[in-house]
Amino acid sequence: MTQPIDESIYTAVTVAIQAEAQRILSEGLVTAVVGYASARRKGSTQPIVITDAALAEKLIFTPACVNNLAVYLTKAKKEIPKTGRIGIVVKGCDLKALVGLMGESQLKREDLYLIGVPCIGVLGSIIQPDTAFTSDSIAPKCRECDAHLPLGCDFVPSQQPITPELEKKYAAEIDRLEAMTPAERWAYWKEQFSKCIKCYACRQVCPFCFCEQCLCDRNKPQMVETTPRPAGNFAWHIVRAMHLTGRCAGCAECERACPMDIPLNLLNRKMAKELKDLYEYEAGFEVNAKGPLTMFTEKDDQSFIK
Amino acid sequence: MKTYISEQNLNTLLDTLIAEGKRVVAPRMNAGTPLYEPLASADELVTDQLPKRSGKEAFFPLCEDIMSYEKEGQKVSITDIDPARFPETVLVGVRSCDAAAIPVLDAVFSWDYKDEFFLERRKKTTVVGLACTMADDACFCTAVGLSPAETRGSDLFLTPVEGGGYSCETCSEKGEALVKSYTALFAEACSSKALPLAEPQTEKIDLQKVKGWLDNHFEDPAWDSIATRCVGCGACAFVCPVCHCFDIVDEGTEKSGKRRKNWDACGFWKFTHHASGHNPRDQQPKRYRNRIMHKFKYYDDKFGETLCTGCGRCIRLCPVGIDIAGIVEEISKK
Amino acid sequence: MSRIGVFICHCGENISRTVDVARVAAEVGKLPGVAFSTDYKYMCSDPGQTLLKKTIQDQKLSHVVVAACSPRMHERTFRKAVEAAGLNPFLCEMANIREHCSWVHENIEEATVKATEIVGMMVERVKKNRVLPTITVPVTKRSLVIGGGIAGIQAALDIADGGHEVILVEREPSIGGHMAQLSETFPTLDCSQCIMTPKMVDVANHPKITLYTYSEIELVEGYIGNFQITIRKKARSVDEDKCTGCGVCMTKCPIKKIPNKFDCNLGMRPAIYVPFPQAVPNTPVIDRDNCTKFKTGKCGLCQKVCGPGAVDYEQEDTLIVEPVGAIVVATGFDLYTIAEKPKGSPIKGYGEFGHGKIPDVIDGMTFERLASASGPTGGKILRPSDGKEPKQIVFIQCIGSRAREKGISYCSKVCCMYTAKHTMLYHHKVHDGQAYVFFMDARTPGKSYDEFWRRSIEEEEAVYIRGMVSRLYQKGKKIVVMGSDIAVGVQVEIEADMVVLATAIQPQAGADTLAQKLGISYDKYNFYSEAHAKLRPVECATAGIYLAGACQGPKDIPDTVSQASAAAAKVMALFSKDKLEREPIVARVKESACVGCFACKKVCAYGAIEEKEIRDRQGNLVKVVAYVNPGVCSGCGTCQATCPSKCVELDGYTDEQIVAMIEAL
Amino acid sequence: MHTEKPKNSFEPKIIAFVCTWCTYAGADLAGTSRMQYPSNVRVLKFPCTGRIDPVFILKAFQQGADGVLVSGCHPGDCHYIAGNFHARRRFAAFRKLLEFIGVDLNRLQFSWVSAAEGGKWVEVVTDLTERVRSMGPMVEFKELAMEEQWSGTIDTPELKEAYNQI
Repeated sequence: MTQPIDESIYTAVTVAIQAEAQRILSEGLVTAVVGYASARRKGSTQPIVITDAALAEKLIFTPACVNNLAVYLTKAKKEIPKTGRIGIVVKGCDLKALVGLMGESQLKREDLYLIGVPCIGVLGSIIQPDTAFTSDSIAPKCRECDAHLPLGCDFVPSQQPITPELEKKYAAEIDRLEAMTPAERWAYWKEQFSKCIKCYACRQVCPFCFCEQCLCDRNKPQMVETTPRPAGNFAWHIVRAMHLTGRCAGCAECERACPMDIPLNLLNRKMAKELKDLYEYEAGFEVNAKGPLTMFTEKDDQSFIK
Repeated sequence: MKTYISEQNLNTLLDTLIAEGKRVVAPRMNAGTPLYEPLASADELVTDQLPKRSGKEAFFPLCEDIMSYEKEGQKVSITDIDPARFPETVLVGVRSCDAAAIPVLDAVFSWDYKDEFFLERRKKTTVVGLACTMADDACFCTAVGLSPAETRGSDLFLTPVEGGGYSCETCSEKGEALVKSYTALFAEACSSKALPLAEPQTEKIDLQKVKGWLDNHFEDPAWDSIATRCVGCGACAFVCPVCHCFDIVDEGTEKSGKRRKNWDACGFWKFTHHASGHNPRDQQPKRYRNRIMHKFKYYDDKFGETLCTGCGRCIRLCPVGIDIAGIVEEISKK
Repeated sequence: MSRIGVFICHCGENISRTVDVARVAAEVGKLPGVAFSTDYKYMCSDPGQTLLKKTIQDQKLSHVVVAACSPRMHERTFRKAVEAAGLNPFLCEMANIREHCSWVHENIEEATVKATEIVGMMVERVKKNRVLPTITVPVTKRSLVIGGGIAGIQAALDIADGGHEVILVEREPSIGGHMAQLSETFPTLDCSQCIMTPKMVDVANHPKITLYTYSEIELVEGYIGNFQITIRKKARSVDEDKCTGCGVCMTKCPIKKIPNKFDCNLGMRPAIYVPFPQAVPNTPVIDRDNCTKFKTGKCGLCQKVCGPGAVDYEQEDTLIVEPVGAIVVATGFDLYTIAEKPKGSPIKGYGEFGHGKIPDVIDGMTFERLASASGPTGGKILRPSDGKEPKQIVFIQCIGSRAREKGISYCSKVCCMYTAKHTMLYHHKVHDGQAYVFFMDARTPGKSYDEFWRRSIEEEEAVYIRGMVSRLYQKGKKIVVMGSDIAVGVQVEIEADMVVLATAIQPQAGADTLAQKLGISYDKYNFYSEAHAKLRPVECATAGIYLAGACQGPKDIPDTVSQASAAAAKVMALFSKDKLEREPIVARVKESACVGCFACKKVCAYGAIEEKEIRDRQGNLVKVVAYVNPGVCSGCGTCQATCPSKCVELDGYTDEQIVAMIEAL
Repeated sequence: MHTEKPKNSFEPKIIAFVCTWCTYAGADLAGTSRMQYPSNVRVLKFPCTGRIDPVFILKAFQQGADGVLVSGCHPGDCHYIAGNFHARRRFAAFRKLLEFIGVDLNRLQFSWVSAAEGGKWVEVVTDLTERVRSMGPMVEFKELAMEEQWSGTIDTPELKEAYNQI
């Protein structure tokens, strides 16, 4: 049954974000603040980079602030000014990405000023941004969120996020797929990947796809077919999921950005679940010197090796 | 000449065409996503949702083979694709914005080089357009001078009428031929009133003014603020009914393989990446600027119209909320 | 297009019996890029190799595939032949159609088809092979030895006697290490100092050895053949060049009651001191923490009495940089601190045995000092508490060792033997005394070792009780030791005057820090890891670094000396050439594509990957990328499989080569 | 001696990715010992299992492999200290991914075969070949390789024929 979700704290959160951005910009603590601003369509938002304290009032936070802004801090997106410390508005899930990026030498904590959002969730899709925020329209990732209050930020508005208990959709969907035969799973993904057009929105919004030269763009050798044919689509999504294994912390931007509605985060969540089972590893909670696939123990499971 | 076809007869028409071995491409649901795809039966037809991709791929496939090669010893042999193998197609339920895109593509693919692949597919396809009865605030066909009842690009144009069924307008010989072949399914005249058409909320944009500004502002600080947020995916270009850039790649092994043509997007970093390593559009705002320039200036310079039909797909599907209608509107006010 | 030559070997009949070699040659002749293909009776024979060389020249071949036996057998042979014909050896590949085909299949049709495919695969691979130049690395023929115990001394002397310069670095004010503390040594009961001190003097006098005592390794840079070592020479407060070692300063120093670590804190020393009389160098050092001059600014007596004017209160730590080509690590061991649980360690301690609380419960090393003629008691066995001779003494073995529940599972190897020795020394010195030993089992493998142990029981009257001590407590002047004799099945209670614990051997404190500086690996106890437990027990996985002595694992003196000499031999083998030649199968980074996530560095077991700054012409930092040191890389390729964008590539096994093979199938 | 196989019976294509120090040497030993095993396997030699990229496995299936074997040194025996430990984690994850995508893991085998285990090599290769033979061809990837997005499809009888042949 659809239930409305109380998003009223976001009004106060917006005010607090504006005030903090205004302060850190005017005090020269940061050279820029990456945040969200409202846009033309009713209820819509856009990522924005503010360098002028007077423009801090443009910043907002609403359920339509879906983007993981961490993507703007990775090397692949070179347009953000790289001089000095940068302020960034982060939800708990976005922060996990930043933590991962720090572990992979892409960011330094001292170069960031983190404005955390007490988050009750965001919309699953902003194709129609003027959508009521309910138990139906909330993003699936928010249903299983364990980071409503981002930890270790420089500033977090004092509002307490109160979130309704919702059924975990990814877990249920993974269970459903795992119960299938391999042939049924293959058929499921074949149908899903048949929609893929290789627009690479999944890659471009992913904070962890920071390679300067994607393996899948290479042609000497062509490791993955670049054309959007069924074979190349499968290979791309398998390689993408593998490269994010042990790194993806579940911001689900790939899935949200996919114009063809392919449930990409399902692959990421499945792999996260496996790594938790195998190595008790969960991404995004602390800056680790090594990830689960760049380290080992002598006692690692090898029951699959005959 | 206006005629009428009931919903049931439309279904019969489509099923008949399918049975005759024609490929009927129309909006259908694929794993929960509305897309123009070949129908297995008329039941699959979906008319109440705008497909997430446009109808352009009926003529300009997402990916197509253009030749194949084989090597033996020191010899290489090449086999061309036979365009006679392209299937006869009826493209049904095409919204005005998607149908109006087809003549725009015609111009490009039959300009200095006649693209035999595009033109052959085009020749073999009959387009059945559909008047649009629903709009959201991303729709802006009226802003670029089109309308929900635009018949341009359609061979036969359907307008939903009160009480069900469609009033049909033949717009070309192909359309006429279609009606004639299956004349029993069409009623002679349509008495019902057309359903109210969609009303996009965007105001008409002065495209000449936009072009005028673009003519003189290749370098402008505005590009940075417009496009810094662009993350460089190809979603906007790939869902666009008129974007038509493509890439050609060879795929296969040392012994044999195919040369393939597939969609490309100016938002990609690789789009203008030279073999030397140099990239003239080295930053995302420069790439996004090209998208606007091509749509509202370069295409106009060459063909005298705008490379945009206001379908609004790129606005809805941009992962970072870039709003081309808003951008152009702002430019028009400069 | 490439001009590939394919040579199919009959191997007598070994291949041709089941593989239709003529058909294989004909089939692969059709492959794109193949300019020549033939079959021949014995490719590895002289005429076979001549055929190969001649065809390369006549046919102007660009690449070669020899289809014959396993490359593990003859790859080198054919690459040499190819090189002789003027091609780069790495443009030659072997297709294994013998071990992997003709010998394992009987059906001629199947074997022929398989052989054709194997050769086809190698043809596609070889097309993607690149010219690889052999890697040469210059070798600095000087070596560093870390640690001046018996292991370091032996290694340093052997290398120096071999004619190469040695830098010997010792943390303490004197070399000698633990062996200098021992009284007598098993199994011959030689006086330890008698056999040790001449070696110490040899080190001091050796023209090829530079000795830095009271010094530590600050920084290690570089790689095999080319290390740069920064050594911190701590301020001694005495000028080594001026000091004559007369010792007047030490006799005049008013502070006299500082427990001497060398004597396990049983004896006392002044604030300016040498740790023991035979110290090398015989130059005192001022213990600044306990010196009145340093604490209050007053005194200065030692400076006044020093004839040569060697005492220098202003002296500071100095950093010395030494280039070396090889490193021997010989940092030795320390005894398990049993009193309490060390911080942050998995080890649990033995608080229940009263060590540190009951003064007459001592460890093995303390007993050595008591028994030593040069020790604090002049070689008399006396109780620390009251200086009386103990008449009943209990030795307890396996304190810490082999006690998984206490955190250490390994055997310390030397305790059984030194406890036996202790019972003998005790019996020699206290004729009316009785020694008891609690032991789990006696481990005495080694030349004359078991005989030695039996002698302690049969001739020296030690009573061995098989079982562990459950409890131990002070009762008046006695220590009550309660345990069980599991051989007889009774409880035992002994009122002892003194208890000696055979505590476990552990690596030196700070072993892990040094390992990190050196880039070598270590186990969970901080013992350094050898490259291979059986076949490379002396080398570290990091090329150019070798191990000697107990820093690698518990060892007695003969084993330590053997390993030290082995390490020296390894160093000298390395120094036997001016340049190190290596197969060029190493990884390379495509810097333009590298984003510096350093996943490669994280998985490299050799520490071959470094961080490298890329700067523009103005000197601004553009990015930090990975750099593979070709001198260190061993060519496993784990980095490439890990790199998400594959911008690190292993030469000889590039993605292009491998994908070409897969696509050939 | 040469038993005739029934015509048209399915001969699976097995690709083995092995390390040079243990498994390749083990396979050599099987050869020098003149052990017999099915001829379906094609061996690709790597310095170490640490070098084996999951993409190669994917590529092998895409290129028509019906079964894939990855084999290297037993834990602790790696010539390069720890390459096989890294590989173990990598493949533990990758096989889970392939399974979730719908690949039957009976087609993908991981083994440790040492240089002394010629017999084990024979056993592993024989078992995998026979298992895959009984499963039939790996049609999934082969179908994919021939399929087009609907818009690029050309109806030719030859292609249909080829597709049906899978």
